Amino acid sequence: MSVRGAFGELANRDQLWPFLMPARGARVDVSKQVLLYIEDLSVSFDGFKAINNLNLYINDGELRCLIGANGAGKTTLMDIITGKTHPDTGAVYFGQNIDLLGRSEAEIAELGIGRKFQKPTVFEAQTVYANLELSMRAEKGIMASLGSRLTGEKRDRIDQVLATIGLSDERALAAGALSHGQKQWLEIGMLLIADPRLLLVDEPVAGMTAQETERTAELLTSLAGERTVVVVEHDMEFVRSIARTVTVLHQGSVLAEGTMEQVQNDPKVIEVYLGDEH
Amino acid sequence: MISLQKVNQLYGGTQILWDLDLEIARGSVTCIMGRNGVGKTTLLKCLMGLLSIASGSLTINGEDFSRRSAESRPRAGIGYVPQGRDIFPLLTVEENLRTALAAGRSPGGVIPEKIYDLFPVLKDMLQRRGGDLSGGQQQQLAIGRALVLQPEVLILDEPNEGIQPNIVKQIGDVITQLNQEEGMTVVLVEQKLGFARRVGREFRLMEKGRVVASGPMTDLSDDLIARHLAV
Amino acid sequence: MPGILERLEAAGGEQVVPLARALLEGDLYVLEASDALVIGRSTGGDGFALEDPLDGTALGEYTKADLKKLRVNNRVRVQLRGMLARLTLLAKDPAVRERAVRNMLERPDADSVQLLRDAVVNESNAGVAELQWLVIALYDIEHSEDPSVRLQALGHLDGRVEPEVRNALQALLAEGADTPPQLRRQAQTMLSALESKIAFYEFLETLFFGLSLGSVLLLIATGLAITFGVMGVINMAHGELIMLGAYTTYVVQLLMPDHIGLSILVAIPAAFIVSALVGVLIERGVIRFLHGRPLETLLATFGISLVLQQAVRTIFSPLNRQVSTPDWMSGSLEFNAVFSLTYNRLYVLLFAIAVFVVLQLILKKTPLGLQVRAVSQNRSMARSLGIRTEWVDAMTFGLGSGIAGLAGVALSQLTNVGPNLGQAYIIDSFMVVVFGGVGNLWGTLVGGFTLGVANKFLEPATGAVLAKILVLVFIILFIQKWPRGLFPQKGRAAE
Amino acid sequence: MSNLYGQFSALHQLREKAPVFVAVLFAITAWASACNLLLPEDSFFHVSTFTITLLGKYLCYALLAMAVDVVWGYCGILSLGHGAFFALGGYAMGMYLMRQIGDRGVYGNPLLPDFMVFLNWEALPWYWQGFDQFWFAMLMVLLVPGLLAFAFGWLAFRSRVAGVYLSIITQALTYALMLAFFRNEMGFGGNNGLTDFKDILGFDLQADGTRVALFVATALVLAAAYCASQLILGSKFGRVILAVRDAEARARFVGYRTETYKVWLFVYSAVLAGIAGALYVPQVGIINPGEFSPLNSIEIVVWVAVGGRGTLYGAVVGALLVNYAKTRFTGIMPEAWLFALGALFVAVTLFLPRGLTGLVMERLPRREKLKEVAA
Amino acid sequence: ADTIKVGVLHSLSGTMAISETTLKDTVLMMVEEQNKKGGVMGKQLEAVVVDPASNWPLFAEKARELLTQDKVDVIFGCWTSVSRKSVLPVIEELNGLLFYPVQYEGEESSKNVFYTGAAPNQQAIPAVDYLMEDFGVKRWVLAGTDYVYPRTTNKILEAYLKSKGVADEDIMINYTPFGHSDWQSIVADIKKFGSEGKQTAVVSTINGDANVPFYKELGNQGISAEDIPVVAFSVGEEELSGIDTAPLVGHLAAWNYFQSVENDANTAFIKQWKAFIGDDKRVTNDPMEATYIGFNMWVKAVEKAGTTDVDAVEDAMIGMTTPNLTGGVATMGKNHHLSKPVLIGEIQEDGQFLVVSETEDLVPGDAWSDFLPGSKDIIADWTKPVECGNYNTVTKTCSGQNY
Ligand SMILES: Nc1ncnc2c1ncn2[C@@H]1O[C@H](COP(=O)(O)OP(=O)(O)OP(=O)(O)O)[C@@H](O)[C@H]1O
Ligand SMILES: Nc1ncnc2c1ncn2[C@@H]1O[C@H](COP(=O)(O)OP(=O)(O)OP(=O)(O)O)[C@@H](O)[C@H]1O
Ligand SMILES: NC(N)=O
Ligand SMILES: [Mg+2]
Ligand SMILES: [Mg+2]
Repeated sequence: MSVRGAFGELANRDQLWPFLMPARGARVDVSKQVLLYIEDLSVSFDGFKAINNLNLYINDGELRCLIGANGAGKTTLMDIITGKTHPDTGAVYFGQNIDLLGRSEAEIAELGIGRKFQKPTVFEAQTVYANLELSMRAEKGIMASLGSRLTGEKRDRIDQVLATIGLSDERALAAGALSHGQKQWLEIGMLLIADPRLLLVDEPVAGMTAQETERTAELLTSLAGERTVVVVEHDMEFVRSIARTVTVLHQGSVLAEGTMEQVQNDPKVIEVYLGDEH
Repeated sequence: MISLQKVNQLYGGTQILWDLDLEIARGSVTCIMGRNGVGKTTLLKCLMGLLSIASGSLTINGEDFSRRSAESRPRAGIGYVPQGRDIFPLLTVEENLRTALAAGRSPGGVIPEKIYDLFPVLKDMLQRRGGDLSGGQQQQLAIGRALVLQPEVLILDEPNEGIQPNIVKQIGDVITQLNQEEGMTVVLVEQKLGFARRVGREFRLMEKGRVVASGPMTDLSDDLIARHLAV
Repeated sequence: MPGILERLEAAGGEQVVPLARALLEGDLYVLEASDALVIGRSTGGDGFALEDPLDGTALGEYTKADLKKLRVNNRVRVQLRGMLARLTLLAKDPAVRERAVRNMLERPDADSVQLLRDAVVNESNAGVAELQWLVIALYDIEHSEDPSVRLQALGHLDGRVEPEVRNALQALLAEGADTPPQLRRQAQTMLSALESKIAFYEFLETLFFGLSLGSVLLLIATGLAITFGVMGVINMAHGELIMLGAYTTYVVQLLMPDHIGLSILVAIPAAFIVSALVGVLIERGVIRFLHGRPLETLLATFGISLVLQQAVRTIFSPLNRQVSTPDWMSGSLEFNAVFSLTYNRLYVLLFAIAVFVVLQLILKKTPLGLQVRAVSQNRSMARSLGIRTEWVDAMTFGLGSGIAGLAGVALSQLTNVGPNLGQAYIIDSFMVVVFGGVGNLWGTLVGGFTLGVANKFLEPATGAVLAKILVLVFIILFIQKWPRGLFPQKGRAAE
Repeated sequence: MSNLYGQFSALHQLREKAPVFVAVLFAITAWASACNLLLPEDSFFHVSTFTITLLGKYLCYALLAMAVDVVWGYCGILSLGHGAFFALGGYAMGMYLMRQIGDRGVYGNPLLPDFMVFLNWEALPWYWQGFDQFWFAMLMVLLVPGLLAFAFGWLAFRSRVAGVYLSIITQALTYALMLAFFRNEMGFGGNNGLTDFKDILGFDLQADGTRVALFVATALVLAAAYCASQLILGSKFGRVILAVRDAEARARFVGYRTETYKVWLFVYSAVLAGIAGALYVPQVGIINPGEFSPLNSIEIVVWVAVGGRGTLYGAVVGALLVNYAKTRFTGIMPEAWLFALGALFVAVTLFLPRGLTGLVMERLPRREKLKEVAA
Repeated sequence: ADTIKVGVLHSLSGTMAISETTLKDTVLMMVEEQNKKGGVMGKQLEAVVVDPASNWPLFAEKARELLTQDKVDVIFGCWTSVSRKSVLPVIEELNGLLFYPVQYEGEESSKNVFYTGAAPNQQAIPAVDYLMEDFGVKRWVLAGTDYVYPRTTNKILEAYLKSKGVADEDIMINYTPFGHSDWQSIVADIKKFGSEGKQTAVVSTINGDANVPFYKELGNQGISAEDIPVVAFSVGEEELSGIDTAPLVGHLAAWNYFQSVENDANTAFIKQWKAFIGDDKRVTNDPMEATYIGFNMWVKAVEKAGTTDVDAVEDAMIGMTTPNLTGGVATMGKNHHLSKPVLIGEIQEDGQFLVVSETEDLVPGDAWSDFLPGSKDIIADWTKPVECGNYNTVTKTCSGQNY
C-alpha cells in the first residue's frame, strides 16, 4: 500500500484507529448446510453435570425447538454457545470454520449470534428507543460509537421494529418501567434489530397472552429460512404451532429428536416431560 | 375474605390502578386475567403491602390492612409467589424454605414434609444455591416456600411461567388439592386460558387498572376473551 | 549516690534488699516531717501506707503531700540491679536466685563470678545451678588463659540459646590464630547448631508476629464483614465505632481505677453495648432510609464518621487518652532466651478467634444469620415471608458495630486511644474484607491472617514501609486473578 | 436505582444546557478576573487575589469531581483512588516547576532540587530528566495518569473486577502510591513533597497577573472538559456506557466489548484528573503525598454525591459547594465545622437522594416523574 | 484598626489536631493574658483562629486568608514541616510574619519566619553526646517515621556518629510509615541488635501517633531503659499523658523545656495553663514554651518597634531577649533561630521527666547543619550587610530568596 493510501485510510474518520476496531469475524462457512455443531459437550458445576456428553447439530435456516424438563440444561447450553459459560469438554462450531469456544461474549455476538434471555434483561435505565438503538447491527467499536449518527434509515428500522413489538407508544419510556410481558417483547425487538444469523430464544412466550403467543409464533416462523432460530419453550401449544424439528434434552443430553408428532408420542418424553395428558 | 374498594395506585406520577374493586371469597380459586401491563402484578403487590396504595381500602378477614406493613401479611396467613420467583439466589434451597419460618406459622419451626411430597425435586436439591436452579425448579421452590407459611390464602403471580408441562399440570393439581382438601383460598394471575379454566373457579378480567368483568369461570365467554385479552 | 550504694551493700547485706528494691521501683520516699527514709505503697488516690525500709514495720498512712519521692536515673538503676543480683544470689526462693543469676549474664565481672563459684556448689535447684554454670563458663571463655578450662566451659554452653552464648562463641572464633584448633572446631560446631536453632525460633517468632497482626486485622474487619459484607452498607464510620470501643475501655478504667485488671473484662461487654447502640442509632436514623442505594451509604456514613470524630474531640479533647495495660496482659510468655510471645498480643489473638467463633455461632445457630442474608438479597421478598426486616437490619448493624467496639477494646491495649484511631484502621479493614471475599466470614478470617503473615515475613527483608506497599500491590494483583476475593460467592446469581 | 429512570431525559436537557453552563462559568471567570486586575484594591467590587486563588483551586476540584462523575455516575465504576491520578498530574507539573527554579534554590544547585541536595543525592534521577521542558512536562501530565489508568484498567476490567472489589483496589492503588511517595528514596521530596515554586513559563507565580491567568486557564479547561465529556457521553458511546453501568453482561451479548469501553472511559477520566492536578499545583504552591491519601479520594466521591451523580454539572456544583463550605466553616467555626460538614453529608443523602442538582431539577416543570418501584 | 490581630494557624481537626490544638490554646491564653496587662501599645489583641484541618494545601489557603482577609499582624502556627513549607511562599509573598514553635530539621531560614523550636543541633546532637559519654553507648539504632524531619536528623546524626568513630555496622537505621502500629518485628530486631554485647541505645524520631504502640511493644518484649534506652525527640509530657508510663520509666527525651523544671516562671506558667484550660491534669510541653517565648518576644518587638509593621518588627526581633521557662534567657539570633538550653530527661512513672543532664550554656540554633555536605558552607544572617537566609560563605552568594 502506498504511503498516501495508508495515510488516507488513517485519516478516514471511521477507520482512524484500525487497531481499536474489533476484528469482524470471517464469514461463516455453511457449505455442509449445518450452522451449529455441538459435539461431546459436557459441563459440570460443583460436581453436578448440567450438560452431559451432548451432541447436537442445527441446520442453516432451520427453526429448531428445544424442549426438556426444568433443569435439563437448555439455558446452560445457550450460555455455552454465547460464551457465558465455558464447558469442561467438547466442541462448539459455528459453521464449518468458526470455533466458538474461547471467544468472548462480544465476539460471538459480533459473529451474528443473538440471544434472548429466559429472564428478560434490558437496559432498564434507558428508553425503549435507546435499547433498540444500542442493539442495532453496527460497528460496536469505541470510535464507531463515538462518531455514530442515527441516520434516517436507522430510524426507520427502529420504528419498524417498535411497531412489530407493539411498543411504539412506549418508545420514550425507560425500559425499567415496562411490565414483564412488555420487557419480553422489547428483548425480542432487540434481537430482531441486531439482525443475527442465529437466534437463540429462551422462553419467549412466558407471561404472554394467547394472542401474543400467536404473534410471537408468526414472527419466529417468518424469521426462519433466512436465519436460523433455536427456541426453548415449555408451552407445548406454541411449540406445536412452530416446530418442524424438536429436540428433547434430558439431564444434559439428547433424549429424543424428531418431528413434534414423533416426540410427543415417545414414551420416555411423556414420562419425564409431557406427562400423560398430552 | 379479601376485599379491595376503590383502590388507586401510582408509580410516581403515573396512575396504574384506578378505583379498583375486588372481592375474594374464602375458599375460592380466583383467576385474575388481563393483558400485559394492565396492572395485575401491581394489584398483587398492593395486596401484599409491597406497594402503598394512594387511596381506597383493603380488608383481609374483616381487618383493615391498607396501612399495615408487608410483614403483617404472612402472619395473617397470606402466602405469596411473586412473578419472577424472587428466590434468594445465594441461599440454599433449604435456607430458602427456612426463611418462611420467620412468620412463625409452622408448628415447631420445621419445614413441613408435605412440601417435599409435592415437589420432590426440592428434596434432591436441598443444598444447592437457589440461584443456581433452573427457572422451573426455582418456580417450584417459590411455591414450596410460600407453602411453608401454612397459608390460608395463596397468591400466585403467573406460577407457570417457564414450567415444564407435566409440572404445570402438577401445580394445577396441587392448587386444586390445597383448595379442596385444606380449604385454602387461592388468588392466581394467569395468562394461559387452558390452565385458568382448569384450575380457576372464579375469574376477574382487568383492563387498564380496573376490574372490568368477573364471575364464575364457566361464565368466561369467548366474547369476553376477545374483548379483554386479545391484543 | 553510687558510692553510697556500695557502702550500703557492704554494710547492710541482705537487709537492704527491700530498700534497694523500693528504690528501684520508685517506692522509696523521704517523709518530710522526720526526714526518714520510708517505703510508700499507694493505697489508691492520694494515700500511702508507709513501712520501714529495713524491718518492714508499718508506719501508718500518709498523703502524697507529706512525702518526697526519691528519684533515680538509669545509671543508678543499673547499679541497683547489679547490687540486688549479688545480694539475692543466696535467697531462699529459687525464682529470686534465678533472676539474680540472669542479671549477671550480660557482663559478668570477676567478683560476681567468684560469688557464683561459691554458690553453685550448694545450689539445690538444678535449673539455677545450670544457669550459674553458664555465667561462670561465659566468664571463663572470655577470661581464662587455660585452653582446657575454656574447652570445659564450652561444654556448659551446649544447648543454650542466650544471645550471650552466641556472642561468646563469636568472640572466641574471632580471636587470633593462637586459639587451639580443637577449641575453635568445637566452638564452630556449637555456633552453627546454635544458629540454626535460633533461625528456627526466629521463624516461629515471625509467624507469631504475622498471626498477631492478622488477628488485629481480623478483629477490625469482622464487624465490617457483617455491616459491609452481609448487609452491603459501605460503612465509613466503622473505624469510629472501633474508636468508641476504645474510648469505652478508657471510661471504664476511669470508673474503676483500682481494678485495672478487671476493667478490661468489664470493658468488653461495655464496649460492645456502646458501639452496638450507636450502630443501631445510625441504622435507625440514617441507613434504613437508604435501602437499595448502597453507594449513598458511603456518603452518609462518611458524614457520620466526621461527626463522631469531632464529638470525641469535643468530649475527650483531641489528645490521646491513657489506657493502662493490666498486669496479666503485660510482659511475655518466655519459652527461652530468644523465643517469647508477648501476652497482650497472645490474648488479642485468642480474643479475635473467640469473637469469630461466637459470631459464627450466632449467624449459624440463630435465625438472624439466615434472615439477614435473605433481607440483603431480596428485601421485599423477605418482607413477604414475614421477616421483620427493620428489626433484622437494626440487630445486624448493631451486631457488626458491637464487634467493632470489641476491636476497639483490643486496640486500646496495642495502640493510641485518640480521635484518629478509626481512620487509621478503616482502609485496612475494607482491604481485608474485600481480599477475603465480600459476604464470606471465613474469607475474612483467612484474609486477615494471610495479609498479617505476608506482611511480617516481608518486613525483615524490605522494611516496614515497603512491606506495606508490597502487600497492597499483592492485593491489587490478587484481585485481578480472583476478582471476587479469596472465597468468592459462587453460582449463577453471583455473576 | 432511584435516579436512573429520569437519566435519559436529563441527558437531553443537559445537551441544551451545555451552553448555559459554559456561559455561566465564563461570566464568573471574566468578572472575577476583571475585578481583580482592573479595580483598585479598596474598591467595594474588588475581588481579592485570595478569592481568585480560591476560585482557581475550586475549579480544579470541580474538574476532578467531573472526572470521577464520568466514571462513577455514567459507568458505575466507583473509583476510590482518583486522587492518585490527580496527584500524579500534580507531581508532573510540580517537577516542571521544581526544575524551573534552577539555581535559585537555597543551595544554589543548578540541577538538583533542594531536597535532593540536603539528603545527599549525587545526581538527578533519570525520571526527572526532561521535566525542564514545559511541553515534556505537559505530555507527562497526560501520559502518566493515562498510562497508569490504562494499565490498571486493562488488568482490572479484563479480569472483570467490578463493584466494591474495584473500588477497594483503586483505594489500594492510591494508598500504595501514597506510601511510596512518602518514601524519600523515591526522589519526590518525601512527605514534604515539592514546593517553593518560583515561576511558570517565565511568569512569576506570585504575580496577580499569573494567578488570574492560571485561574482563567482552569476555567477554560473546565469548560472544554465539560463540553468534551458532554459530547462523548451524549454520543452512542455514552449510551453504551450507561448500558454497561446498568447491565454489563447484557451489553456484552449485544456485542460490545465492554472492558474496552470501560478502559478508555477510565483513561479519559484519569487524564482529566491529571490535568486538574497539573492546574492545581501552581495555584496552591505545593504537591505532596497527602494528595494520594485514600480519604482525599473518598472526599471527591462525596463532592460528586452531594452535587448529584450522573450529571456533569452536578459534580461541578458539588465540588464548589463542599469546598466553599469547608473554607467558610473552617474559618468561622473552626472547632465545630466537622459537625456541620458531617451533618451536611447526612442531610444530603437523606433528603436529596439525587444531590443538590437533583433537587433543582425536580422543581423544574415538564419532567416526567418516574420513581423506583419497591422491587 | 483598633485591635491588633493575631492569627492562629493550627490544625484543630485531622491527624495533627492531637498536637496542635494545645498550641492554639496556648496562644489564646497568651493573648488573654496580654490583654489583661493592657494589650500591646495600648491596643487589645484579637485572636483569629482558623482550622487548616491537617491538610497542607489548606494551610496555604488559610494563611492567605489570615493575611489578606483578616489582615492579621502576626501568625502563630504550623507544626509539621510540610505545613510550614506550604505556608512559606504565601507568607513571603504577602510579607507576613510567622512564629513556628516546633523542633524541626533545620535547613531553612526565611525572612518572614521566626523559628522558636529547636534546630537539630539543639536537640539531637546533645542527646547523643549524653548517651555516648554518660552511658557508654556504642551501638545506635536510629528509628524514625519516614519523613523529612527524621531523615534529615538521622543524616546529621549518622555523619556525627561516624565523625566520632562509630562503625557502620554499629548503626542501624529504620524507617516506618506514619501512624505505624505494629512494632513487633522492629522491636525484636532492636532487641537482637542490642544483644550483641555492646551497649545499645535507640534514637527515636518516631512521630506522635506511632509512639504509643512502639513503647508498649518495648515494654512487652521486656526491653527496659537499663538494657536499651530510647531517647526521643518527639515525645513530651503531652504524648506521655496518653500512655501508660509504667513500662517506660527511664527512657529519655531531649528537649529545651520540661514541665518538671523548677523555676518560678515555670510554676506560674503551669498554674496559669491549668487554670486557663480548666483541667488540673493537663501538662505543659516544649512547643508550648516555644510558643510562649515567641509570643513574648513578638510583644516586646512590637513595643520596641512601636508598630506592628512586619519589617520593623523583624528588625526589632533580632537580638531580642526574653526569659525562657527554664531559668535562662532566650535570644533571637540573626538567623531567626533561638538560643536554647538542651535538657535530657528520663521518663518517670508520673509521666514527667527527671532532668539528668543539661547543657552548660545556651546553644544557639543552627539553621544550616554543619554535618550535611550541602549546607556546611551556608549560613543565615538577616542583618546587614548579608541579609540572607542562605548565604554561601564560600561563593559569597545569596540564593533562593523569594521576597
Ligand atoms: N452456575 C451454576 N452453578 C451451579 N449449578 C448450575 C449453574 N448453572 C446451571 N446449573 C444447574 O444446571 C442445571 C441446568 O440448568 P438450566 O438452567 O440449563 O436448565 P434449563 O434446561 O434451562 O431449565 P428451565 O427450563 O427450568 O429453564 C440446573 O440443575 C442448574 O441447577
Ligand atoms: N417501577 C415502575 N415504574 C413505573 N411504572 C411501572 C413500574 N412497574 C410497572 N409499571 C407500569 O405499571 C403497569 C402495570 O404493570 P404490572 O407489572 O402490574 O403489569 P401486569 O399486569 O402484571 O403485566 P404482565 O402480564 O406483563 O406481568 C405497566 O404499564 C408498567 O409499565
Ligand atoms: N518539624 C516536625 N517535627 O515535623
Ligand atoms: Mg432455562
Ligand atoms: Mg405481572
